[in-house]
Amino acid sequence: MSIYIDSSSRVLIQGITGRDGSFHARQMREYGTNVVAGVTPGKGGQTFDGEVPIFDTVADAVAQTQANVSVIYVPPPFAADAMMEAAAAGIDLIVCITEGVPVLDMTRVYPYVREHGARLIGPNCPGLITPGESKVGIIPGRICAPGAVGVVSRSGTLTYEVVDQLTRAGIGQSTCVGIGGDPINGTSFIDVLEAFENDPKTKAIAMMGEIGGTDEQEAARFVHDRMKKPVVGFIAGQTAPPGRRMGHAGAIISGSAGTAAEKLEAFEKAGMGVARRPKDFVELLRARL
Amino acid sequence: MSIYIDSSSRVLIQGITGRDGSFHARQMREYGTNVVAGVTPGKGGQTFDGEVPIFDTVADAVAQTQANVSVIYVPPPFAADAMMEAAAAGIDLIVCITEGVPVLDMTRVYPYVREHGARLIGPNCPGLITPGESKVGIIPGRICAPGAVGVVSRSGTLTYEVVDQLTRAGIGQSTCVGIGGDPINGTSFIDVLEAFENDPKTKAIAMMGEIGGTDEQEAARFVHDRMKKPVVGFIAGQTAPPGRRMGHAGAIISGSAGTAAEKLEAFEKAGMGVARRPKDFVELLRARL
Amino acid sequence: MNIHEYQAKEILRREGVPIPPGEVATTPAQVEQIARRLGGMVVVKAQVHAGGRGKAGGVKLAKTPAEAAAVSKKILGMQIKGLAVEKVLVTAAADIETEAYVGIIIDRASKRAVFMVSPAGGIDIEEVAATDPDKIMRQPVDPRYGLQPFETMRMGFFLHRDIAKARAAARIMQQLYRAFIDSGASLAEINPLVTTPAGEVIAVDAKMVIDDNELDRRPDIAALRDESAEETSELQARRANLTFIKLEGDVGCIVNGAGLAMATMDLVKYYGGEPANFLDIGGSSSPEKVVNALRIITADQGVKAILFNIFGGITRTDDVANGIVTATRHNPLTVPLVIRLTGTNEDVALAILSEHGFAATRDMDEAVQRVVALAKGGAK
Amino acid sequence: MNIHEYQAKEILRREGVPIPPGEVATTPAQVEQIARRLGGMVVVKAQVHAGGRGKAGGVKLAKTPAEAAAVSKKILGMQIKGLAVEKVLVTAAADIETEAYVGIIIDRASKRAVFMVSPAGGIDIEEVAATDPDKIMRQPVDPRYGLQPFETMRMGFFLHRDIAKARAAARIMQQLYRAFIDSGASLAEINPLVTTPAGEVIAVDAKMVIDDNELDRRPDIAALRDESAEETSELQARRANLTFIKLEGDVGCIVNGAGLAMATMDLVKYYGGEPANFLDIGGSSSPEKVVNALRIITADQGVKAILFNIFGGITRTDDVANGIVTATRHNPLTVPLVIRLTGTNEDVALAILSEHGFAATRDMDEAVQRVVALAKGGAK
Repeated sequence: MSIYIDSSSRVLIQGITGRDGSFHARQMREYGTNVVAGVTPGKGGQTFDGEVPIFDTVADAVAQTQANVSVIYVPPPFAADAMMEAAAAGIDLIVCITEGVPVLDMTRVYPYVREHGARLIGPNCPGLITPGESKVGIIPGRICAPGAVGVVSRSGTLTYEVVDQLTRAGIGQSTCVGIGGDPINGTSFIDVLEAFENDPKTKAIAMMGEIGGTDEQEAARFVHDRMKKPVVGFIAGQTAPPGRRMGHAGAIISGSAGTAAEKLEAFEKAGMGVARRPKDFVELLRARL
Repeated sequence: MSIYIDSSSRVLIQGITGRDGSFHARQMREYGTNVVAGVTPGKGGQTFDGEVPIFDTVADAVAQTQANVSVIYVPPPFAADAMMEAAAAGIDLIVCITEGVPVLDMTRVYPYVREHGARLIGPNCPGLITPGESKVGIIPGRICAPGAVGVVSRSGTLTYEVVDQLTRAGIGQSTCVGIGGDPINGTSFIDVLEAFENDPKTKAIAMMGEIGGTDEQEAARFVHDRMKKPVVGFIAGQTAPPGRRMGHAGAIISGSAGTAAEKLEAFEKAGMGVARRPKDFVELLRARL
Repeated sequence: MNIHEYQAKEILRREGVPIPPGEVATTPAQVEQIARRLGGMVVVKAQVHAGGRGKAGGVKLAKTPAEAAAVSKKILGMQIKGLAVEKVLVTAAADIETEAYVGIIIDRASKRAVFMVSPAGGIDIEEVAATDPDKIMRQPVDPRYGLQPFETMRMGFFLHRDIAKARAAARIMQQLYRAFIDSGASLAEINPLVTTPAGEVIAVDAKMVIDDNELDRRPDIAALRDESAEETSELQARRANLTFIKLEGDVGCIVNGAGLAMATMDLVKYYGGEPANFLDIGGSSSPEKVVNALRIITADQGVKAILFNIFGGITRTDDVANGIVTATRHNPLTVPLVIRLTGTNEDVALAILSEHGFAATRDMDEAVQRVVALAKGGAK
Repeated sequence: MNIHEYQAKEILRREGVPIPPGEVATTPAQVEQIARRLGGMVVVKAQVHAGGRGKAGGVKLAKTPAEAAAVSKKILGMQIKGLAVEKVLVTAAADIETEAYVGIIIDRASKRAVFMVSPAGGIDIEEVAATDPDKIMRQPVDPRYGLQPFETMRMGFFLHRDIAKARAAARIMQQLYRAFIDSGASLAEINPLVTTPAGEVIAVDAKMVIDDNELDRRPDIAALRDESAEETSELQARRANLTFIKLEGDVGCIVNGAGLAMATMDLVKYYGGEPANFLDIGGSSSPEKVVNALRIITADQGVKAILFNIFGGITRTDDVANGIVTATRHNPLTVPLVIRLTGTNEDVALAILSEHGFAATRDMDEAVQRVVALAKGGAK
């Protein structure tokens, strides 16, 4: 078991013939991901690397290959449309790697995807990986190992750092999910925590948050109220200067300034393990497995 | 019992100080409808006829008076906004009398009202009445009498004609609902039939349809598949010239030309009583009560 | 409200849809000038609010300006489905490689605007629907999100395998949708949407129908109404705020409410008569409306008897009675009149009528049976 | 991206928001001319990307053109929160009866644009939120339906009991929302929205922040960027496609990825050091980016030691190694350098570095501890 993806996932790549799309298509296939189709409008009928059929539209690809997961590598101006196309075509899990999607686009994509019953991860995220089974996105496969720790994070390279340290310490992962750091994204910490709680293979969870917003505080409440499995949390940005991004209006709306101190306090209140340094995850998780 | 409205309904009138709104507000109050509030922006704080408080917004009116039904008498350009305002304020039943609402407005109002959990009747409808309890809209109260026949109709004066004949023949009504004749309206025949089926007081139903669209055919299927109570149907427009309104593209989309013959055939197939003339309702219903 | 092909094309052109150049003319001389300006082959097309113009001979190709003038002489003044042709559109003839159909309508069932597209354009789309339904793709548009690029690309690929043509068609669909929304239309179609041997995608014919309820807030669109293209009695009725449709029978009907009006016509037929019209005087009554209604009905030489059927809810029956008295005072009727009225203020109404020598009944069936007999020349 | 008050006002004016006349000046002489043209009392307002201009003395009233020139002499060249004032807006002073606040931002929690309005405007809105939360009304906007008239009227009535003023405020909210959407903003506010004794409703100050991700598709908005108003090193970083924020510490940090960059700064602090900056070289690496990053960091005189922390996923660590070699070849570093890299192509990278005499480690904690010691003057 694992969450969201496993060896049975049938993966479609939107933008498979682009620079990033083709590079990561190969990486995913090398890792063993079941890549069943690609989409590039105008290249329908061709194949990628002689093996993966390419379609003009996601609807065509789903009809022909029963793809149920789509990963998106298209430039920012087209990313919103790509996510909506995937949702409309009946894709269950949409993973948008694209960085730089306008936030106003996301205000429309988010409800659209939900209304179509799909789960969106990202945008501006590294994707996810179930070690040894399937990798969807750009997380380097070699730093991961199968195991019992669920990993969820708002950032990319910080996730790699932690996962790498876990793997080197002999602690494998059930699934690693990068939810992305944009103001509006499809999947929240709570969504992933709930999935890990229900996943028999996952025994403990590593969660990497950041300053800004209140997602981590809400996640901490969820951990406290609804979870039995242990969670260890980390917040990046304790030394970051305040108010550079959203200013104060954002803080008023969310009822919080989103500081690291506030988030760490929420973690402690919720009875979570608190990693002060990335390397602390190793011992804190080992003690909880 | 009855459907949608009864003596406990707390009725708000949007546009209460307008020409039509004020006239029908008085008619409703005379009939005994519990009119608890009116809305006219800019007249908040005043009262109507010295007794009904007026508010600037529906939200204010609901907060102060717990109105749960709203009836709308505002000019067509403002009707869509009025319906959405009522839905957003938490009104359960919205009755829009206004005629001439652009259909593109209705494509947006319809999902909005549903998402807010409200029921919309109309627009371009005479409203509804539960004889002896509450009247919301413009159906003349004196032609109705309490009883066991549920009445549902797409047209106004034709409904009055039938109800009047029923009442004169000693056949009373549980509730009479005019759903309106516009291409997009909030409540369909099926919605009302289902409500009558579940209403203990209703023993038989009179249904008046018109040419155009496929609502009556779908209603006939519903009667056949899901209803135990007898339904008598009528279709106005058997002699109307075909294709004057929607042209043929509409027919292709709906999979039907929406002729009277087609609809009457659907009624017969569904085992419904078929009134060839308005007066036929009297005997057909008497036989089924 | 119907608008002409040339008006629909002008709206689409403003949105950026590629359309062959063309101009409107009302005389053969103008047609010749326009054809000369355009150069090359032209098409002369009757501008009337009726389908089947081609089959009726209202669309002709011409190789020279002189030929264009000659064909327009036949077309101008021609009658198509009872409507006189008073204008023609003269437009450059397109080189046609393929013809597709692209249309949008409001669908009652899904309560949305729905696109229909087909690679089998040019001919009647309902024929395609009947004989080859797989050649039609339907794409509903979610009114909350609007038309999405991926939706237009799917339709574009349904029409054309080639990416450039698919993109061009998709762009035109977006423009057509914008025209549809911004004009308050209930129907907008391009048929055919043509590809040329040079690879262009262009709209060769266009049709739009406007939702009458949109006209108040869109004066620019309302100004497109061509009253010369309407049937005279229907135009008079519209100006008097009446809904009127002329039919072929001999029993004139004046009713309040569309449903009751249709039911009245049906009852005329049920009792063996033939209704001469549909006429709805609407909800709010006034004596003036009744006067206008009677004027329109009596102008029809085919009408042999007239029926009023009024159920007074909001309509005050005394208003109707006063209207009847006023209208007949100066222009006495030459055909028999049957009056049925009941409801609001019926006692006052009946008193007014009987004072002026009119009989009236409260029963609809009785009234209809009587007017049918009168139209057939039965006893007064 | 921040834009200036005068630019935000220009956008709002185009949408129809009533705004007092005004012009921008860079010299006292221009200020005097503008004040003369405007006539009457004027306000001279510093145009900088910093809040609290008023408290800092950057906003002054002047009764005469001469006085306007005099106050502008003090404002132009003034420093507000580290930014030099190079432009002032000279605008007609408004007669103020009431001051309200109207703002829109993107709310992460509800994933929508949300209006905030308050009749207690003019002052800091967060102060109102803290002391008098009932004086703030929030109105989320459903992105699928857009801002509805009834929503603006509710907010209008929250600000003003009077229907005319409520309507005027509602209209301005609709215009502000359109400006917000059409500019790709993440924040748009009018503070104060003023009523005058004459009953007008006007926007006396305006602020907009644009979502950087919108700039590619909105060249007109992108053109509003005022590079003279940016901190020099941050401007250089942006031009080199780096994300850089200057801080007060002495440990320069060059990291790939925002999360890891923040975690690295935190670790510097954890081990007793003070980060001199946030610098993210982003996902796709190139030697050139590294060269630019080093140039920006070394320009900061406060930096006493530099740390590279690279986790190679998409970033190729050999690209980074090559960048370090290139950058230091012609401009040898005057401060110690600690390199941590691991991941994609790390063996190649380590070989390149050791060939050129650079040591490197794979361990993040070890690297951070070392750089902190070096910055404190510890052993090299």
